[in-house]
Amino acid sequence: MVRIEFLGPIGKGPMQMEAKNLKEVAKELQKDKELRKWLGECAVAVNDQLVQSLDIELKEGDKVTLLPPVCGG
Amino acid sequence: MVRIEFLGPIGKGPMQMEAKNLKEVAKELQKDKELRKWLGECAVAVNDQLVQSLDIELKEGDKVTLLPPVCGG
Amino acid sequence: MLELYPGQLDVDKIFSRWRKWGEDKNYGAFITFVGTVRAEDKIEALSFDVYEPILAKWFEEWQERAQKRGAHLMMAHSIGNVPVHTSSYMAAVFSPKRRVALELIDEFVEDFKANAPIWKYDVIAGERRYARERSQKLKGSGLLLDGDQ
Amino acid sequence: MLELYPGQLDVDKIFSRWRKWGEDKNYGAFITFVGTVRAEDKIEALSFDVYEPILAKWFEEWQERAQKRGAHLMMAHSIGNVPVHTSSYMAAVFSPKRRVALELIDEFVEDFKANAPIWKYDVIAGERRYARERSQKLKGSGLLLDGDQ
Repeated sequence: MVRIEFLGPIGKGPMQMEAKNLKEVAKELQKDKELRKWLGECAVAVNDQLVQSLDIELKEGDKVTLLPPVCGG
Repeated sequence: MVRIEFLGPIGKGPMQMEAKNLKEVAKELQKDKELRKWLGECAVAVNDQLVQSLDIELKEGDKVTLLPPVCGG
Repeated sequence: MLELYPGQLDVDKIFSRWRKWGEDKNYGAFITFVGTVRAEDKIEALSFDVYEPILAKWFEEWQERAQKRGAHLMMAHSIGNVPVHTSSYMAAVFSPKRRVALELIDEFVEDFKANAPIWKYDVIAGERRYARERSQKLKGSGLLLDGDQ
Repeated sequence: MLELYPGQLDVDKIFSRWRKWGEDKNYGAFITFVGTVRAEDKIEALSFDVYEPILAKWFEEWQERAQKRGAHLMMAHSIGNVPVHTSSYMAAVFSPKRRVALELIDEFVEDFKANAPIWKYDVIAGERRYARERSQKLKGSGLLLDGDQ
């Protein structure tokens, strides 16, 4: 199981899912219509490291985080 | 009479002299050997306005100021 | 050092503490940036969500970059509501000489705006609205929809 | 506003007063630069002469430039001796947005270094020595020796 967290304005509690890599996470999240509109503008972190590719293996207990557009200050 | 002021490290009290323009002031100050070494690196203000030319008429009571190299802060 | 506070920053207190920290370290230049909530479009406050784990990593990378140039960074940010005319963000650079300090404060504040994992909301009539149009996508955004081409 | 003080600056107090001045004016960015005397080459203090009439004009011209960009400047400087690890110079910019503030603080501090009519001395063993090698000639220097070609 991996844990998916949705930050800031997405306003959605964390999910658990079975996924061997980020591609599987993407496929699963795309099924959720509400979420789909966020996917196009969210960056992704695996275990708090931002990633630039879906080609990333996941293991039990990994955390995948979705980060919508930011504006600090 | 015009008044000549020497700022900062020149360490010289003000002078009064008769001068119709800055050229005459320059000629007079160049006679002072101690001062001569400062003249090459000093900027000049007439009535607290920095000037870029000796071609400036002076009138009674005008103030000519010599400003050596600066370093604030 | 990275500091997070609930609500508005006590700017004078943070400034004074940072300044004292640097006092005996022989830095010649100390620059601070203070960001204050402007009154516009009927907002009564801004509100912030902060994701600390990634913010802390981002800050540590900047701290290492600063140290290579002989400098040191400080930052403070608010979490939650920050009323109009009070401050939500402070950044500071200490460095031996002024050029490094002047360049770093600019680079650091700009990169903060583009990359710090913080979300901003306008608070209007007590309601929190995501400031989407002022927000910037992080690098790699869209990955989960488009894949990586 | 231009402020001159005998001896070292009370940095926290000046910062706090400036910040309060800007508090209700809807500036979004407030940047301060603090210059502190570094311990080097056995100096115990720096010492400063200031020629206020020309400094005030120089500052007023900068204030007008800042106002055209919607910004406001503050500056404080010491006269006389300022011990090592205490501060002799503060500058500040207020502006609605950060870009103008970040650019102005850089331009203002650099121009200050090149053009403010202030003379610096190292104080070593109680003696004041003109910091000639760190000083810069003002525009038009040498006029009285060379004339204007």
